[in-house]
Amino acid sequence: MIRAYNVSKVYENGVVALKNVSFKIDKGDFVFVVGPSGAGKTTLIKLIFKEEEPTEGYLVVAGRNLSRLKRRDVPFYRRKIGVVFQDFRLLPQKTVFENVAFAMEVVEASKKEIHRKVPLVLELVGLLDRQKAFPSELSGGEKQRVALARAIVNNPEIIIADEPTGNLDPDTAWDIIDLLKEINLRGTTVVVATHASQIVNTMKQRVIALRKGLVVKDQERGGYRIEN
Amino acid sequence: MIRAYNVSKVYENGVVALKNVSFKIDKGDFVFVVGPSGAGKTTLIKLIFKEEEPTEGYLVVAGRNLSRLKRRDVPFYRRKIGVVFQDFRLLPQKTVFENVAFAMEVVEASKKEIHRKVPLVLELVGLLDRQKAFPSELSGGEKQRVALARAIVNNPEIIIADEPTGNLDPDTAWDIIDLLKEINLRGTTVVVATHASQIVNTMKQRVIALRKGLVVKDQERGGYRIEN
Amino acid sequence: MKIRTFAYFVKEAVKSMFRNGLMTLASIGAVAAALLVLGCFIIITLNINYIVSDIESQVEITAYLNDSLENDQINDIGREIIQIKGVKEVVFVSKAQALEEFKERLKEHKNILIGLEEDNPLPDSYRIKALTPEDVGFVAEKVSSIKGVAEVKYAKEVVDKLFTITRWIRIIALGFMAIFALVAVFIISNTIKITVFARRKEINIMKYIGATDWFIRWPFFIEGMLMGLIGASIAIGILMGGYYYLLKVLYTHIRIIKLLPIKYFYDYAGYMALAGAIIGSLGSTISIRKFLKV
Amino acid sequence: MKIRTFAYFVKEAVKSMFRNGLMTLASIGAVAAALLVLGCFIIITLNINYIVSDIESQVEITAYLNDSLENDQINDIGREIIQIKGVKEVVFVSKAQALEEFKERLKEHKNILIGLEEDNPLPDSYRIKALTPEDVGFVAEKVSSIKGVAEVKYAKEVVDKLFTITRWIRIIALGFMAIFALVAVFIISNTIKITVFARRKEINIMKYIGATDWFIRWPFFIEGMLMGLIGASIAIGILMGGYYYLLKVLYTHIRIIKLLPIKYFYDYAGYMALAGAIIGSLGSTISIRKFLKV
Ligand SMILES: Nc1ncnc2c1ncn2[C@@H]1O[C@H](COP(=O)(O)OP(=O)(O)OP(=O)(O)O)[C@@H](O)[C@H]1O
Ligand SMILES: Nc1ncnc2c1ncn2[C@@H]1O[C@H](COP(=O)(O)OP(=O)(O)OP(=O)(O)O)[C@@H](O)[C@H]1O
Ligand SMILES: [Mg+2]
Ligand SMILES: [Mg+2]
Repeated sequence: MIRAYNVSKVYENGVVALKNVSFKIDKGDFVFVVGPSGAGKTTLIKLIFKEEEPTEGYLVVAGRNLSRLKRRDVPFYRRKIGVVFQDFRLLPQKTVFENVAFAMEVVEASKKEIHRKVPLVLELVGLLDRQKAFPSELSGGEKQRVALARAIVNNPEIIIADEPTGNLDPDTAWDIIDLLKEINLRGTTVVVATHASQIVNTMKQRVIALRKGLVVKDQERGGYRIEN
Repeated sequence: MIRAYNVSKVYENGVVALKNVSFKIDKGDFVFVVGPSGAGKTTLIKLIFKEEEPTEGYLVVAGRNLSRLKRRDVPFYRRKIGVVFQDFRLLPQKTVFENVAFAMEVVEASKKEIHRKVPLVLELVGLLDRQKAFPSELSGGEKQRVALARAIVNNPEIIIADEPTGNLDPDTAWDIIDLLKEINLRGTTVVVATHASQIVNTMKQRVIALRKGLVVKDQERGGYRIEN
Repeated sequence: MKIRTFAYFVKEAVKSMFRNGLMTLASIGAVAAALLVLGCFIIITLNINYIVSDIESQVEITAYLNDSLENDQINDIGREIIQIKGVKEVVFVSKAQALEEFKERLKEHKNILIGLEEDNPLPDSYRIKALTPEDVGFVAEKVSSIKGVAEVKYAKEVVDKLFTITRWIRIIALGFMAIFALVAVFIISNTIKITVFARRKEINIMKYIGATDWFIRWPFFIEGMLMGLIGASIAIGILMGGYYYLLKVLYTHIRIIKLLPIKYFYDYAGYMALAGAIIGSLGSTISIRKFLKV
Repeated sequence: MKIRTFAYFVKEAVKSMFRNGLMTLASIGAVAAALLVLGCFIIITLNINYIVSDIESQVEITAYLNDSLENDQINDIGREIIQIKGVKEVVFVSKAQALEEFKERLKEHKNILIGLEEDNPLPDSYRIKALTPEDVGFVAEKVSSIKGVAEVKYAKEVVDKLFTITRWIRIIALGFMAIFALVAVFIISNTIKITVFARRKEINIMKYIGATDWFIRWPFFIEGMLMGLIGASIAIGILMGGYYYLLKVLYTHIRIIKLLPIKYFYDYAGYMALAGAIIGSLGSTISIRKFLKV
C-alpha cells in the first residue's frame, strides 16, 4: 500500500529530515512510527500525503507513484487517505460538526448521508455533545478527537495519524487506539506516529523507528525502545 | 502561592469547565494537575494566568487577588509566571531565538544579558542548533520545547506547564520533567497539567485530579489514577 | 455542476461572510470606498463634458447676405444652410433687427447711430450654430459657397481656442478617470488579497482534506461577488443620494450651473454594480490561487 | 523611554515590515492609492480655484470721468481709485483710445463712426479690475463717490452670475475634496485594520508573555508610520511626476490652459507625507487596541 524508495528530504534551510528511507507497508497493516522529537516522523507523513516532495527517491502509495501524480489528481488521491495532523488543522470558522462534514462535502456526499454519518463518528470519538462548538472553544484533546473523526468519516483506504493521543489522557488515548485498531481490522491500513511508549509496547504491532532521519528499526510486533 | 476559592467557570456557550474548585499551592510546591480530556485543566491554568475570568469565586496568586488586579498591572503580574501553553503560542514571525529573547525584551533585559541567557536555555531544552528556525519550520516537539525555554528564561516565581510533554518522546519528556524538577528545587513553584501517567506515577509529587470541572482528588505524593 | 452543489456553495459563501465579520466588512468597505471615488469622478467628468459641450454649442457663424434678395431667396438660403452637416441651429436676423442689436451693444453711446434707421447700412444675416467647434470651419466654408451669401464671419481664433481647451479638458478628465478606475481596482483587489491571505491556512487545510481547486474556489468566488455587489450598492446609494441632494441645492440656489439630470446615471449605476461583482469575484479567485498550490 | 529601547522598537518595526511582506506591501499600497486619489483631487481643486480666480479677475468696472478735467485732476482720481480696498488694477483710457477701441469692436461697420474724431462724444475713463467679484459692488460705489467721476458702469448681472458660479464651483470642489479625504482615511485605516486583525493572535501572545500595552504598541506605531510615509512618498512621486508631465504636455500643445506651477504643491507634498505618517501610525495604534485587552 505504501512504499518508500530511498527517500530523502532536505528542507530549504538545510535541515536533513529524512535520509535514504525505504520501507514497505502492506494493505491492512497497522504500523507505529516512533522516534525522538525531530526524528522525521511528521516529515514522512507529509511526504506520503504529498504535502511535501522528497528531495531524493520516491514513494508509491495506493498504486500511484507520488512523484508522477498530476496536480489535478492530488485531491482525489488525498481522499483515499485520512490524516490526523499533529497540529489538528481544523477549520477555525467551522463548528465541530461542520469540520467533519466538510470532509464529506468534499467528496460530494449527500446531505442525508452527512447527517447520518457525522453524528456517528462524533459519537465514536466522544464529542457528540460538543458538535456545535468552534475549534477555539475546544480543549486540546477535543480538537485532537475532531481531527480523528474527520480523518475516519469517509472510510479512507489508509489512515495516517500523527501523534493522535498527545493531548489525551490514557483512557481516552486507549479508546482512540482501540478505535483505530478496529478500523484496521476491517481492512484499512493504519499508520500511527506516536510517542506513547506504553501503547506501542502493549499493542505489539509493527514498529518503524526513526532517528535523525534514518530508519533505525523496522520490526514486526515491536516495542517502543530501539533496544527491545 | 496559588489559592483558589470556590472557583467556577462557565464559558459563554454554557459549558461548565470548572465547578467550585478550591485548592492551595504553596511556594516551592511541585504539583501535577491531571484529568481526562475536557476536565478543565487548561481552563484552570487560564484563570491563574488571568487569560479568563472566573464566573464565581476568586484566585489569589503571588499575594494578589486576581479579581482586583488592575488592567495595567496585569503584564507585570504575568511576568512572575512562566507558562508553557498547550498550543505553544509562539510568535510565527520570530525565530526560535527571537521568541525566547522576546520574553526577556519584555522585561527590558539588556542585549548582553539576552545574548548570554537565551542560548543557555535553548541548550537546556536541546534546541541550540535550531535557534534560527521559524516556528513553522519546527517539529511538534521542538515547538513545545521552545515554549518551555521561553517560560523559564526569566526565572519566574511560578512555572505553569500545560501538557509540556504531549509531543515529546519519553526520553525527551523525562529530560524536560527533570529540568522542571531542578528548577523547582531552586525554589520555583511548578504546576504541570499532564496526561503522562508514567511520569506522574514515577515522580510521586502532589496530584490534583479534575473530572468534569470538579476536583476529585488532591493528594500529596499521588499517582495518576484516581483510584490509587 | 449540480444545483444542489451550487446551493451548497452559496450557503458556504454566505456563512463565511458572517463568520468572517470584520474581513467581510473591510472588503465591502473597500469596494464601496473605491467605487465611491470612481463614481464621484465619473459624475464630475460627465458633467464637465456636458458643460463643455454646452459652451461649445455657443459658437456662432454669421452669414451676411447680399443686399436686395427676395424673401423667397432668403428662405431658400436658410433651408440650404440647415441641411449642411454639423449645423445645429439657424436663425435669421433682418437688417432692422441687426441695427436694434447694435444699438443695444452700444448702450449709452447709441445716440451715435441716430438717423441710420432710414439708410440702414447693415445687411440681413443668418446666425448659425454648429454642433461642435470642429464643425465650424467646415460649415463656414460650405455656407460661404451658397449663392446669395455675401460674406461669412466667425471668431476663428475663439473657436480654435475653445476647441483646444475643451479637447484638453476632456483628455485630462478622462485621464484622471482612467487613473481612478485603476486605483479603484487596485484598492479593492489589494483588500481582497489580504483578507484571503489571512485565510490562507484555511485554504491549505481544505486542500489537504482532498478538496479540488474548484470546490474551494466557488464559495470564494460567490463571496467575492456578493461583497462586490453589496459594496457597489452602498457606493451607488451614496452617490445617487448625494447627487440628488447636490442637484436640489443647486436648483434652489442657482440655476445657472446646469448639471446632468440624475436619470442619466442609472445606466452607470448598473455598470458599477457589475464592476463591483466582477472585481470582487475575480479578485477573490485570483487571490486564492497561490494558496491552492499545496 | 530609553534610547536603547526606542532603537529596539524601530528595529522590531522594520523587521516586522519585512517578515510580513505581503501585508506591508498591501498597507503601503493602500496608503499610496488613497493619497494618490486625494492628491489628484487636491491638484484639480486648486487648479479650478486658480482658473476661477483668473476668470474672476477679468471683471471690469468702468468709471467715466467728467469732461474738461485737468490732467492733474485725472491723475488724482486714479490715485484715489487705486487706494480703494479690493482694487487690483487701474488703467486710464483716454477719449481717443476709447474711440479707437470702439472702431475695433464695430469692425466692418466702423465707417459709421467716420467723422467723430473731431467731435469725440466719448469721455475719458478709468478701467478698474477688482480682486474678486465680491469686491466689485463695493469698489463701484466707492469710485462713483469720487469727485470728477461722472458715471460708473459694470456688468452687474455678469458679475453676479460669475460670483455665484465660481462660489458654487468652489463649494462643490471643496465638498468632493472633503469626501475624498474621508474616503482616503477610511481606505487606509480599513487596510491597516485587517492587517492588524490578521496578526491579532500575535498581539495576544505578546500580552500573555507579560508585555505592556506600550511595549506592543510602539513597534506597531512605528511600523504604521513608516508604511504611511513610504506609501505617501510613492503617491507624491507619482503625483509630482504626473503633474510635471501634464504641465509639459499642456505647455507644448496649448498655452491657453494655465495650470498652477508645480512648485506650488511642494508644501502640499509635505502635508501629504505628514498625513500618511499620522494616519498610518494612529491607524495601527487604534487597530491593535482591542487585541490588547487580554
Ligand atoms: N518546514 C520545515 N522547514 C525546515 N525544517 C523543518 C520543517 N519541518 C520540519 N523541519 C525540521 O525537520 C526535522 C524533522 O521534523 P519532523 O516534524 O519530521 O519531526 P518529528 O519526528 O515529527 O518530530 P516530533 O515528534 O517533535 O513531532 C526537525 O528537525 C525539524 O526542525
Ligand atoms: N473558549 C471556550 N469556550 C467555550 N468552551 C470552552 C472554551 N475553552 C474550553 N471550553 C470547554 O471547557 C471544557 C474544559 O476545557 P479545558 O480546555 O479546560 O480542558 P482540559 O482539561 O485542558 O482538556 P485537554 O486535556 O483535552 O486539554 C471543555 O469541554 C471545552 O470544550
Ligand atoms: Mg511530528
Ligand atoms: Mg487542556
